[in-house]
Amino acid sequence: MQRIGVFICHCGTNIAATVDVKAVAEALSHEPGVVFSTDYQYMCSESGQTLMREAIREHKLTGVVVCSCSPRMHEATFRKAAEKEGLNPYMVEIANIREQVSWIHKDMKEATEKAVILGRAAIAKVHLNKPLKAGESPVTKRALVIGGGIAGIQTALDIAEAGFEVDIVEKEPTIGGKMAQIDKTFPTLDCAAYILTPKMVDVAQNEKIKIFSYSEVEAVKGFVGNFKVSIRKKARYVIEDKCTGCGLCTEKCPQKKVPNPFNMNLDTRRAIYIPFAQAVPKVAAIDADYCTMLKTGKCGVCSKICAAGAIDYQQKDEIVEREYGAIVAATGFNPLKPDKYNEYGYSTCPDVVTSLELERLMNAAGPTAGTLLRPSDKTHPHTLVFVQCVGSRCDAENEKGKPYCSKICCMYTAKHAMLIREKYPDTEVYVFYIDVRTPGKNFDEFYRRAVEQYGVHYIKGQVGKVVEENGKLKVQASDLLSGEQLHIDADMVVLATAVEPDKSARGIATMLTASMDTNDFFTEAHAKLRPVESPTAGIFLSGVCQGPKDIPETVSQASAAAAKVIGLLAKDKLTCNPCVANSDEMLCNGCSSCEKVCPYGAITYSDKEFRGPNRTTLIRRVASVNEAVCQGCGACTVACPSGAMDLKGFSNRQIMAEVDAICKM
Amino acid sequence: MSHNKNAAKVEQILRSYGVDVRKCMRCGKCTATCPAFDAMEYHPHQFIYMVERGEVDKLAASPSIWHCLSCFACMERCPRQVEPAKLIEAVRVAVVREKGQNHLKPEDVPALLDEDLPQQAITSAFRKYSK
Amino acid sequence: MQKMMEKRALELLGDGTVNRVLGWSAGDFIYDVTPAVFKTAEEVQDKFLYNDFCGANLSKYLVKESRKEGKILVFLKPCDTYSFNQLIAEHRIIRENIYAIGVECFGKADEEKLRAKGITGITGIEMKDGTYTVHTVYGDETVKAYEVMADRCLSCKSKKHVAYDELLGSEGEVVEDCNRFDMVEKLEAMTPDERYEFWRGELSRCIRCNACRNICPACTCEQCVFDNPNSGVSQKAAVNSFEENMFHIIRAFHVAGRCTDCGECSRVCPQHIPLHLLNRKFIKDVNTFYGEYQAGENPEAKPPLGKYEKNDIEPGEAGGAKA
Amino acid sequence: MQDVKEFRPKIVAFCCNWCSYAGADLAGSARLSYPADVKIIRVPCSCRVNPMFILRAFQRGADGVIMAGCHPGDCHYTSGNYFARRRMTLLFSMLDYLGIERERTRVEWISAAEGAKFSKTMNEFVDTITALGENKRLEDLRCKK
Amino acid sequence: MKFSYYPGCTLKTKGKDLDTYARASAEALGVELAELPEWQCCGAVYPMAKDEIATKLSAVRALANARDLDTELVTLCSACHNVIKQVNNDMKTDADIVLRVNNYLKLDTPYNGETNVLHFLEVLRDRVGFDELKKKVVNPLTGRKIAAYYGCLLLRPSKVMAMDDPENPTILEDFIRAIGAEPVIYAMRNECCGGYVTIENPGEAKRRSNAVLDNAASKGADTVVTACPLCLYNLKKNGGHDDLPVVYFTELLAEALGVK
Repeated sequence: MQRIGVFICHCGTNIAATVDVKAVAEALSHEPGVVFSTDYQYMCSESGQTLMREAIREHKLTGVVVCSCSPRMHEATFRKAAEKEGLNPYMVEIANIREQVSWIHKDMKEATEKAVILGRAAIAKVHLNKPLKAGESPVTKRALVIGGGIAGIQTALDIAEAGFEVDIVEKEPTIGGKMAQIDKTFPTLDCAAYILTPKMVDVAQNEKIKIFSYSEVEAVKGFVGNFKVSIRKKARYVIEDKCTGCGLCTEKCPQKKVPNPFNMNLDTRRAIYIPFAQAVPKVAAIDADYCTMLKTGKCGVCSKICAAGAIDYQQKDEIVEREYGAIVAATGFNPLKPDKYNEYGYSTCPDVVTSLELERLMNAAGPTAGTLLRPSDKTHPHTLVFVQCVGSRCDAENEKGKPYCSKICCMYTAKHAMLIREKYPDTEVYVFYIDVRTPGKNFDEFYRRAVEQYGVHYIKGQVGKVVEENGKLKVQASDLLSGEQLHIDADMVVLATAVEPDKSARGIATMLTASMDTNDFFTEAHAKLRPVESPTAGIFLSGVCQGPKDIPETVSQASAAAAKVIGLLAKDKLTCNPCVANSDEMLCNGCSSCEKVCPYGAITYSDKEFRGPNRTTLIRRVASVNEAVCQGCGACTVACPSGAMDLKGFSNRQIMAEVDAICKM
Repeated sequence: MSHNKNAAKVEQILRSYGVDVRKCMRCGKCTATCPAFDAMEYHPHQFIYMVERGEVDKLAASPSIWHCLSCFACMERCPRQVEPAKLIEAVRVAVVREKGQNHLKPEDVPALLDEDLPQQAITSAFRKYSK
Repeated sequence: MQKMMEKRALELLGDGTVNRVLGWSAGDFIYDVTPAVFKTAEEVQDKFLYNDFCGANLSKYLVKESRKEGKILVFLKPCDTYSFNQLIAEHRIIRENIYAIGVECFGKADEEKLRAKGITGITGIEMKDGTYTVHTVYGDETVKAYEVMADRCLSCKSKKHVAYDELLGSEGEVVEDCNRFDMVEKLEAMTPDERYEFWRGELSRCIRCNACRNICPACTCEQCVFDNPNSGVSQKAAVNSFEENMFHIIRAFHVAGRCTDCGECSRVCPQHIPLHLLNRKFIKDVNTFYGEYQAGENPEAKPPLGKYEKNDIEPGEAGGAKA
Repeated sequence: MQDVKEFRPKIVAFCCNWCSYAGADLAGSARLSYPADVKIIRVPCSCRVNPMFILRAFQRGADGVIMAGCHPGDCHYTSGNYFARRRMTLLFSMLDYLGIERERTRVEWISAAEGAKFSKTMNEFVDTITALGENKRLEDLRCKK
Repeated sequence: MKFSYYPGCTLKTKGKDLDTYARASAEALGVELAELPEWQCCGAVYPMAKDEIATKLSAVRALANARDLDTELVTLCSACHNVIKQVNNDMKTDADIVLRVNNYLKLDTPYNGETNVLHFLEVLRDRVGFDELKKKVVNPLTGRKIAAYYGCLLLRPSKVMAMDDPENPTILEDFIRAIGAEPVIYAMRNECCGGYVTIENPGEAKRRSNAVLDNAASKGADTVVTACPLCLYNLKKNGGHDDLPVVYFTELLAEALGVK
C-alpha cells in the first residue's frame, strides 16, 4: 500500500475562490492510502515546495498528489521537488483543479465536488504508479536550419558563433530569401542589399556553416538530440566546387526567354543563371525546363565556354544523410498571388502589380534598373493607387483570403509611397486603407511622415473595381469619411497582398511532426512563454513560418531560436521520457501488430527461449522496445491483443483506475 | 415609434437577412464596388451600420433600397461575407410586407413599357418591389 | 477423398517427409469428429477420417504443433487456409515445419439439422449432386444438402485454397455472391432498440465457457487478457449482463481485421449464440470504410487497423446502421 | 434532504496531452465554461485510448464518453490519431450495432488553440447526453453504489 | 445526351432568339433539350430573404420534375439560371427552407436538391466540350472580335453559381474561340448593366450600360454577346452604341454551326 500525501493549492484566489480547498483536503484525507492531506496558498512557490518536501520526509510518503493548475504548467516543478527529497519523480501526479475546475465553474459546491473527484482519480492512479527511471540519450552537436532567408541566416550565424556546426538547407540556388528581393527597408530606408549581403558572405565564410543550396529536406527520422535527416541535393547541372561564379555562361546561353522569378517574372533570364549578383553560393544553375541541351541534347554552349569545366549535364539528384541534435524551421513566406482578386485586374492588366513586384520595379538591380516604369508601356506613371489588405483580414468562410492581418503591409506601403513621392515629385499617390497599423518603434512616425512630409493621399476606404480603358486604370473606390465614391484615373495600381506561409512548410511540418495552425503557420509551444519552440522537442521556429513578421522582428526571433538551439546543443546528454512502452515477454505473441502502428520503428522482435511444461524449452518470437527511440504515444498498446504491450506512466490499469474513480462519484 | 417596436422590426430584418452584421469590419469595399452608388442616399456599408445601430426606419424610408441593382457584386467582393445585398433585400421585404407600401403598383406598369422590354424586367420588378 | 488423403498421409509418413499428421479422428459417433495428431501409420489407418462432418478448422493446432520437433502434415479445407495464412502473417506458426495439403470442401453437414429432420442413428454420410445420402442404423435417408448444411457453409465466402504445398482436388474459387452480410444488414436496418433487444436475447445466454475463444484461430494469445489477473479486466464466471458485452465486444475488437470469418466461434457455442455476426459486422465495416479486405487472403497485406489513409472516414460520419 | 434530483450525466473525456488537453487548458484560462459533469483523463495521444477504457467507463456507470485528439495530420506522434480514428470508427459502429445509443460516444479533433471549440464541444455533448438520459444498456449494475 | 430544359417566360416571347438558336444548335450538336412538360415562371429574381418561401416554389417544382425524370436541368436565360440554381442550393443546404418548401408542396418524394442544374454554356463546355464543338463548326467566325458580356447573374454569387471565376471568367471567351472568333477581354464584362432598374430609373440604366459598351468598344470589339434577355434589351436600348451590335451567344453559335 502506498503512503500518499495530498496537497491542495489555492493558487491565491484562482482556485480557492471557487473551490472549498479545505473541504477537498478533508475529503481526500479519507481516501485509502492517504496519510497526509493539506492545502496551501501557492504550492508552486518555494515555501509550497518546502511544505511538500517536509511532508514527504516526515510521513515517509511513497506517492504525492498535487491538486493545482494544469500538469502542463507545474508537473515538472513538483516532480523535481519530490526528487530532491529522494522520492521518484514519477510518483507525483497532478489533479488539474484550476483550468478544469475553478476557472470554468462558478458554483462552489459543484466545483468542490468535481475537485474531489479529480483528486480521487489522481490518488487512484498514484496507487498504481511505479518509480520510473529516465534513460539518457546523446546529443548530436550539429543543427539544421531549413530555409536560408534572413531568418535562417541569422539563426545559423548565431549558432555557429557559439561554436556549433550548422547546416542550412535552401531550396533555391542561393540563400537570401525574400529580403534579397526587397529594395529599401522601413523605417530607416536603408538598402536591404547593403545590410543583407554582408551577412550572406559571413555565412559563406563561416567554417561551422555548411550550405546545401538548391536542396530540400526529404525525410526526417529520430527525435530530439538525434535526428537523422535525408537531404535531396537537386541536380543543378553545375559542379559546385568547380564553378567560379564568373557568370560567362549566363551571358552566352542562347536560351534567353526564361521568366526570371527573382524579378517576379517582370523580365527574363537565361536557361543557365545565377539568381543575382550577390548570390551565395555564387554558383550557376541550369533550369532544366528551358535548357535546350537537357531537352534536346543539342547546344552545349555553356559547357564549351566554361573554363572551369563545371558544367555536368549528367548530374543527378543526390541524397545526403546527415545527423542533427536540433532542427530550426525557417521556411518563410510568399505574398499571396492575387489572381482571385481580379476586380483589381491583376490577371489582365500588367500595370496592376503586387507590392513585391513594385520592389523589383524600384530596385536598382531590378528589370528597370531602378527607374519606376509601367510594365505595359515602360512609361513613367503619374498616378499610383495602393490597395491595402488584399487577401488579409478575411472572414474565415472566405475562401479567397486569409483571416489574419499580414502585419507588414501598412509599413511597406508607406515606404513605397514615400520613396515614389521623393523620387518623382510629379506623382500623385493614393493609399486606400481599412486601418493603418503601425505598432513598432518609429513606425507611426514613419507613416506620419509619408502623409505630412510627402503628401501621400491616405483615404479610408477600399477599391471596388479597376477598369483598364485607353491606357488608364479607372479605379472606382470608396472614401468612407467623405461618403463619396471616387473615380481615379490611375497609371498603376499596387496591391498589398497577404503574406502566406511557403507552400513547402506543410510537408516539412509533417516530417518534423511539428504542429501547424489552420493557416499553415507553425504553432509555438506556448504563445507567450515559448514562442520560438515547437511543441515537438528539438524543433525550433524562426521567422515568418511562425506568423507574419517584419525584418527586425524576424531577426530577433531568429536569434532567440538560436539561443534555444545552443542551450540544447550545449548538453552532452538528454534525459529521455521514461513514459515509454514496455513489452511483457511472457504475454507477447510476437504477432507484429504493435510494430505496424509504431511511428518510430522502436519495436523489434527476437526469438527467445521460454520454459515449457515438463522441462521443455519453447522458442517464441517476442517484441522489445528501444526505449531511446520510443516517444510514448501508446499506439502499440492498443494494437496488442494480449495486453503484453503497456505504457509506463499511462498503463492500462492506471487509466482504468482513473476511469473507475471518476465514474464512482 | 416605441423602442420595442423598433427592436422587433430589427429582429425581423435580421431574420430575413440571416447574416451577422457584426462581421462587418467597415472596409467599405461594398460601397466601392456598388454600381448604383450615385443613385443612393445611403450606401451599402451604411446599410449594415444603420441596421447594427437599429436605425431601420431611416433606412426603410430611404429611396436607396429601391436603387440596389441586385447585382451581387458587394456580396461577391466582401472580404467578411457580410452580403450587403441580402440585407437590402431584407429591408425591402420588410417594407413591402407592410400593407400599402408596395413600391410598384400594377396600374403604373403600362406607362413604363415599350415593345422590346422583356417580361423578365416586369416580373422581377414586381417580385422585388411588391408583395 | 478420405482414401486419397489417407494414402498421401501414409506415403509422407513413410518417406519421412513428416513425422506426424494433423487430421480428424472419429469419436464415439461418426458425426462426433475431433481433431487429432497421428504419429504412426497404424494410427492413421485406424482412426483417420474425412467426411462431411469434419468441420473443425485445424490451423490453430499448428501454433503449438509447428514448434515441435519435425515436420507435420496438415489437411486444410479452403476456409482453413485463410486462418492458416493469417497465422503465418502473425508469425504464430512456423511454415517450414508444416506440409499442408489442401482438400476440397463443398460444405459440411450440421448434425443438429439432420436430427431436427428426424434423421438419427447416423453411421455414414455421402454427398452427391447437392444431396446427402445418410446411412443410419434405420436405413438410408436422402436429404437436400442445403437443408441440413451448417449455416456458415451456406454463406461460404470462398472455396479457394489460398495456401498449400499440395492439393487434392481442385484449387477452387472465391464465391462472389455469398450473401454473408445479409443478417448483418438485417440487423443494421432495425431500430437501435430492436438491435439491443436482439443482442440482449442472444448474449444473455452466454455462460462464459470460453469455447468461442478457445476454438478461434485468431485467439492465440499466450494468455488472454480476460484470464490475466494483472490486466485489470479479468473476470470469473458471468454474473451480470455487462460481462458478456464486454467480453464479446473486446474479443471481436481484438480479432477485428484478423478474423477470417471461418465461423468456428458460432459452430462451437453450446448456447448457439451467433457470435460470427459480431465479427462480420467488423468485416463489413472494414470493407465499406477502408476498402475490401479479406484477412488471410494474402499474408503480406497490411491489416486494416495497422494502416490508415489521411482522408479516412470520421467516426461521426461512419453513421453505423441506417434506420 | 433531497427533492427531485435532476439528471446529471457522468461524462468521461479522454484528451491527448498535446492538443486537446492543452485546448482544455486554454478553455480554462479563457474562462469558457462547460458543465462540471465532464471529467478529463489525460492520455499521451488519442491512440492510447483502448476500447477497453471506453467500455470500462460505461460499465462503471458513465453516461457518455468522448475522445479528443489532435486534428488529423497534426498528431504530435505523426500518425497516432489516424490509428485512433480507425479504431473508434469501428468500435462506435459496433456499439451502434449492439443497440447502444450512438450519441453516447463521440470523437472530436481539438487543437491546443481551440479552447472555444473544446468548451463548445463539451457543452454540446453534455446536452446530448442529458437529453438521452442515463446509460442503462452498458452499465454493470453491480458497480452502482 | 438528354437533358430537361427550362426555357423561362422571356424565351417564349421577347427572347425567342435565345431559345430558337439554342435548340437548333443543340440538335446539330446531338444534345437533346427536352422542355419540361409543365413549368412556371421562376420569378426572374432570386428571393434572398431567408424567410421567403412562396417565391421559391416554382423553381422547386421544375427541379423536382427534372429529378423525377432522372435528368439534369438545363437553363439558358441568365436570370432563370440564377434563380433556379440558387433555390436548388437552398434545397441542398438550408434545412429550414427544405422543410417548409416540402411541407408546402407535398410532392410524392420530398425534394432535397438532388437535381444538377446546368447552364447551356456549361453543357457546351463540360458535356459537349469546346474542342468537340470546334470540330462541328462549319462556318467559323474568323476575324470577328467579340466581347463577352457576362453581367451579374451567370457568375454571382460564385460560391453557389460555381460556373467560373467570378472576376476573371473564361467560359464565354473559350466559347468565342471555339466558334472561330477572337474574344475581347475587358474589365466591365462582369459589371452590372443596370437592367433591373430600367423601368424605374432609366437614367441609371443608361449610365451603367453605356460604361459597359464604352469599355468593350475601347478594346476593339465588333460585337457583344450575352446570355441574358434583359441585358440584351438594356445594352441595346440604353448602351448608346449603335455601332456595336448586341446578340445572344446562341445566335453566333447557330451561325457557326450553319443552322441559323
